[in-house]
Amino acid sequence: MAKIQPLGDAVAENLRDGDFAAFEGFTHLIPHAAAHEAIRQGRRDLTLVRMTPDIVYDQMVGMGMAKKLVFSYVGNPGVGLLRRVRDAIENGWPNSLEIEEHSHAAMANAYEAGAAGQPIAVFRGYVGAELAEVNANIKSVTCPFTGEKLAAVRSVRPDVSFVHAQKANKKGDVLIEGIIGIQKEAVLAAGRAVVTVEEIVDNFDDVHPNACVLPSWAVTAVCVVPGGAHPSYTHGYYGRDNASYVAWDEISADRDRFKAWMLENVLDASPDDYADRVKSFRSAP
Amino acid sequence: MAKIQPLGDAVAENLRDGDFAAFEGFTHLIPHAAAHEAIRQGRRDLTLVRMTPDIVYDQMVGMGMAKKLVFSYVGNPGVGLLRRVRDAIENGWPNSLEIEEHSHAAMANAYEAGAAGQPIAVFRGYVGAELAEVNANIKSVTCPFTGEKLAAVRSVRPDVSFVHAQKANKKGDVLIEGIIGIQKEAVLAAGRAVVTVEEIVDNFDDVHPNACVLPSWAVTAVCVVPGGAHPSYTHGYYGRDNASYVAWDEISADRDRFKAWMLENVLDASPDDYADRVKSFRSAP
Amino acid sequence: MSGVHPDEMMTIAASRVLNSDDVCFVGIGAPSAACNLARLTHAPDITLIYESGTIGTAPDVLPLSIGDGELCDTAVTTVSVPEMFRYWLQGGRVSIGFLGAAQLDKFGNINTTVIGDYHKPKTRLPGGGGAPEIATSCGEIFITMKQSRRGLVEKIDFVTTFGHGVGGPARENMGLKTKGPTLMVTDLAVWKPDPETKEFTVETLHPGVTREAVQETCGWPVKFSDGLAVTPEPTELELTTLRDLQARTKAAHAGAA
Amino acid sequence: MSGVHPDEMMTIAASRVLNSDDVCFVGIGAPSAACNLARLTHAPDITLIYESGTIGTAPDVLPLSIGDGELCDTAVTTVSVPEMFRYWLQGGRVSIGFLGAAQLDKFGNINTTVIGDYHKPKTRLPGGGGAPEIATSCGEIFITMKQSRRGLVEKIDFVTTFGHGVGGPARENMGLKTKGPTLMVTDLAVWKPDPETKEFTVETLHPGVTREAVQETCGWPVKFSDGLAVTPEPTELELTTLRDLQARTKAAHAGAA
Repeated sequence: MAKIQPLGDAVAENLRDGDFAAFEGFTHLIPHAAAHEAIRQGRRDLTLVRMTPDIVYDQMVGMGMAKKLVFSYVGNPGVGLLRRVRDAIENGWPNSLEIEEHSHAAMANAYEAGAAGQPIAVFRGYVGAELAEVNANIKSVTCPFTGEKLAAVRSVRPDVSFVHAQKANKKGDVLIEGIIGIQKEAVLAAGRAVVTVEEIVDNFDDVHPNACVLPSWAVTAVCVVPGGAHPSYTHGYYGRDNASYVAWDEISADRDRFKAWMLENVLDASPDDYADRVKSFRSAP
Repeated sequence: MAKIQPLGDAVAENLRDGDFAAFEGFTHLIPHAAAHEAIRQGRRDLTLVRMTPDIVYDQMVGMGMAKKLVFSYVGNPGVGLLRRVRDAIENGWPNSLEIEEHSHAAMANAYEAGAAGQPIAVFRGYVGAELAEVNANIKSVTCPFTGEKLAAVRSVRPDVSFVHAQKANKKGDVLIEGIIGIQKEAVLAAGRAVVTVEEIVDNFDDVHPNACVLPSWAVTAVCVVPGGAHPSYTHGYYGRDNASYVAWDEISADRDRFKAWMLENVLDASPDDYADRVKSFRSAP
Repeated sequence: MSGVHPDEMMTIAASRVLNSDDVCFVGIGAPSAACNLARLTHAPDITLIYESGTIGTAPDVLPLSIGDGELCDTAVTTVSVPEMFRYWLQGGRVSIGFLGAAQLDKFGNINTTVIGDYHKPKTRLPGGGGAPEIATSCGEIFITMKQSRRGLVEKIDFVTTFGHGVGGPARENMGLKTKGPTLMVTDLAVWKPDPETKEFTVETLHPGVTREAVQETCGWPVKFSDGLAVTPEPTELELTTLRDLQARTKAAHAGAA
Repeated sequence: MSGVHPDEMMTIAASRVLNSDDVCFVGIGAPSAACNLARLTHAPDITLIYESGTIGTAPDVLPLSIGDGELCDTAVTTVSVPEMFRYWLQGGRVSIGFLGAAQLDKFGNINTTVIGDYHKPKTRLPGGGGAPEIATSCGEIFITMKQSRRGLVEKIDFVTTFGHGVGGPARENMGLKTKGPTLMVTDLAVWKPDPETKEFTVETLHPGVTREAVQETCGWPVKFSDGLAVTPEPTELELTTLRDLQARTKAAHAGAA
């Protein structure tokens, strides 16, 4: 059963130096508060996986927490490149960063296979794509019926996954709605799963029977962090702070400015600060 | 875009002699009316696929429409064996019936792979199970990372699939709720898909964003047949006619009694008859 | 306790091995009755999963099929069948798989496929359904079935579902990490596999049942545990709860609501 | 028409090739603007799919990311990302994939991965995202990008996304059944691959654009169609609709609602 506990405790109990860790979210529901807590706790040598690492991964990489990045699209969506990730890859600042790069289809299939307890995902993919030549973790199998060559990638099975969701009930069951992305797979593929939520409600009696619900026993910890996705968003609670994404481009352009921003907004902040940050983006009730 | 048309036309246009055809439904939403229409139209030499062929497949087999059955559980759920299927397999009446038998996990994976456009499904399965020795369509591939032997089965890609669903909107988008089973995969894996529905509504404005909706352009035909799942059921519309499932055991025990029942209840019936059959099982509005 | 039917004793004894922390993949029939009885008595928070995709169900009556409407109405969530088999079963999220059997051997290998030859069957049975991968993916397997010489046999006609194979370390040798059958509850006794040989061994006899009665309804020479004991009598609560459940179920399945 | 910016001409020309029957997998940026302009003008029933899982969206403003909330609010349905890639993209349900590019060669092969060496990049770009399998799974591929000598190059630094490879029957030789790039719309011209060689060839020049302007902004010797024509001017409706859309978008993304 999920332990309902403060975010600081959940991160301390579930994220260890050297872990293979996912902080997933596909534009929607990105677990910024959880990642910031991990930054405050100073975890190191992480292998970070995400389909679409964006500014919160830029922050973790810039803070020197990552030794490796596994991804399929690394950018600030709709804005541009990630300057801290670039600095790490191109210049080794603050440390060199190993990368393992895939396509979205491969990563989606690999998370799916991880949730399904399988060692690999097999699919028609990477045809003619040069990634297959530079990533030794892209292999192939031969269809035993037709002889067709199919792509094979290892399933993604993180030590721990962090996701943000709309809400939990008192038992610790978790509800995710809207752009559900790869949230369910990230949780089910992982050894441990920490979910930040906007609120805890009494029950899910009014929830659609086929809604995306993670039963309490499939989750390790649930933490209430209102606004915990900011500047990403939570469908039904608050909208995306697009201006913050745009502003990041300039903040991250300079190492010192980046460090100052992290000190003020992350290191000196706490999980209680997110509710305020989303105030002006709240949906009409 | 889905053609909204009478069931007789949809079956005539989409089901041909010799087809590889699915009439799917996992206890819930079994497309009895569509299968009965296929019986009335006298299609022959079908290869029928379904995870859980139950009494409507017993009827089709007993009427001599099938040359082959692909399945993972063939029975009258909670009641017993299928007597017409047994008669075909054990005694060749009314014709011999080839079978291709799998486990549920294999069939579920194979439909999923079919919907995903893949030639095979690869998974950990059939370990120690003798089916792998009697079914030449169960093969294996070797994991190129670990050397583990994994089961491989051909994906299921029917020429045509028939499913029942709650409702469509005027554009022909289809909504499925409750035990959604393998309905979506059966439709997406197939070359053509015919969906019977309880009703057509103006729009789906009040539908949950993550509900199981098949867009009109993924469906070939939509036919309004109220009660079209009877004696199976439609969540939110009417309950399962358990007594009919129990009664089938006796009806199907005798070849002549079976034929008489089929004449009266199927051959001499029409799609308009199903609404009456579910009258006493209707949910409170 | 007088007036307890062997079927009732079987269901009650099976229900006792379950608890609120279990996540249980439920087969229809006797397993379903035992799991729901556990939920209605000592294991209110047990998670019951039916292969139709219903997770965490709490039906008021026993389902006739694995996909009855009430399973969905009372579930925590209902997922597609591919998701059920991929994420929840193969994903290793289920602690206990609860299976019945048509034929079973002393190592817990199960046949639900055919009596006779596969290609020329004397009796064509329903087949494996979910069982082949339930048996390998769930943490452990409980089996419940009525004893008979046709059911408990020296050699099953077809290995639908792998138990302990030829016994001993057969499962590990196949690369399986799960425990396989760890318990069998029949209408006469509770059996557990021998820790070494994996042969099913009688641990307790249900009240009033003799060793001879167990042997007479079993096709192999039965081994009895050194510490053979008697299964505790059904409690009043167990019996009443089971009978109420069965009565509600019978009424609900008799015809139209 | 005076006062039409080349970017506007590009978006408008790209929008014209789409119609209401199309099922279109939309990349962010210029493709998104073109697809939504088509929807708001001559193709009201076009199905737009974003890789975030939103199927059949109709946003009032252009999304900044592929997962903005409005895409879900206005979608026919929103599915998980694995389902999006498995059932909808790999399943062959998408007729048109609409891609942008950082670098592109004359056979429509695309680089969005690195400038320079992969292992020692001069500039690390975002990577392929969905593009590698969009390019092979969709019925055909439309490309839209602004012309420059850095963008349209003789040899791309990395083949992120396969177009027509070395040209000719390269796709068939790889076992691909889909058409690959069939159209490119730039800020200066509309290009189509030569039926034989598959080399992109200029079909129409946007109003006021010269052959020389196209050649100056392209890194390979440009081929022009024998029937070279002029792209029709934007209509009033096209231009007004696009400008209104861009204005709404700008206001929405500027900050808090």
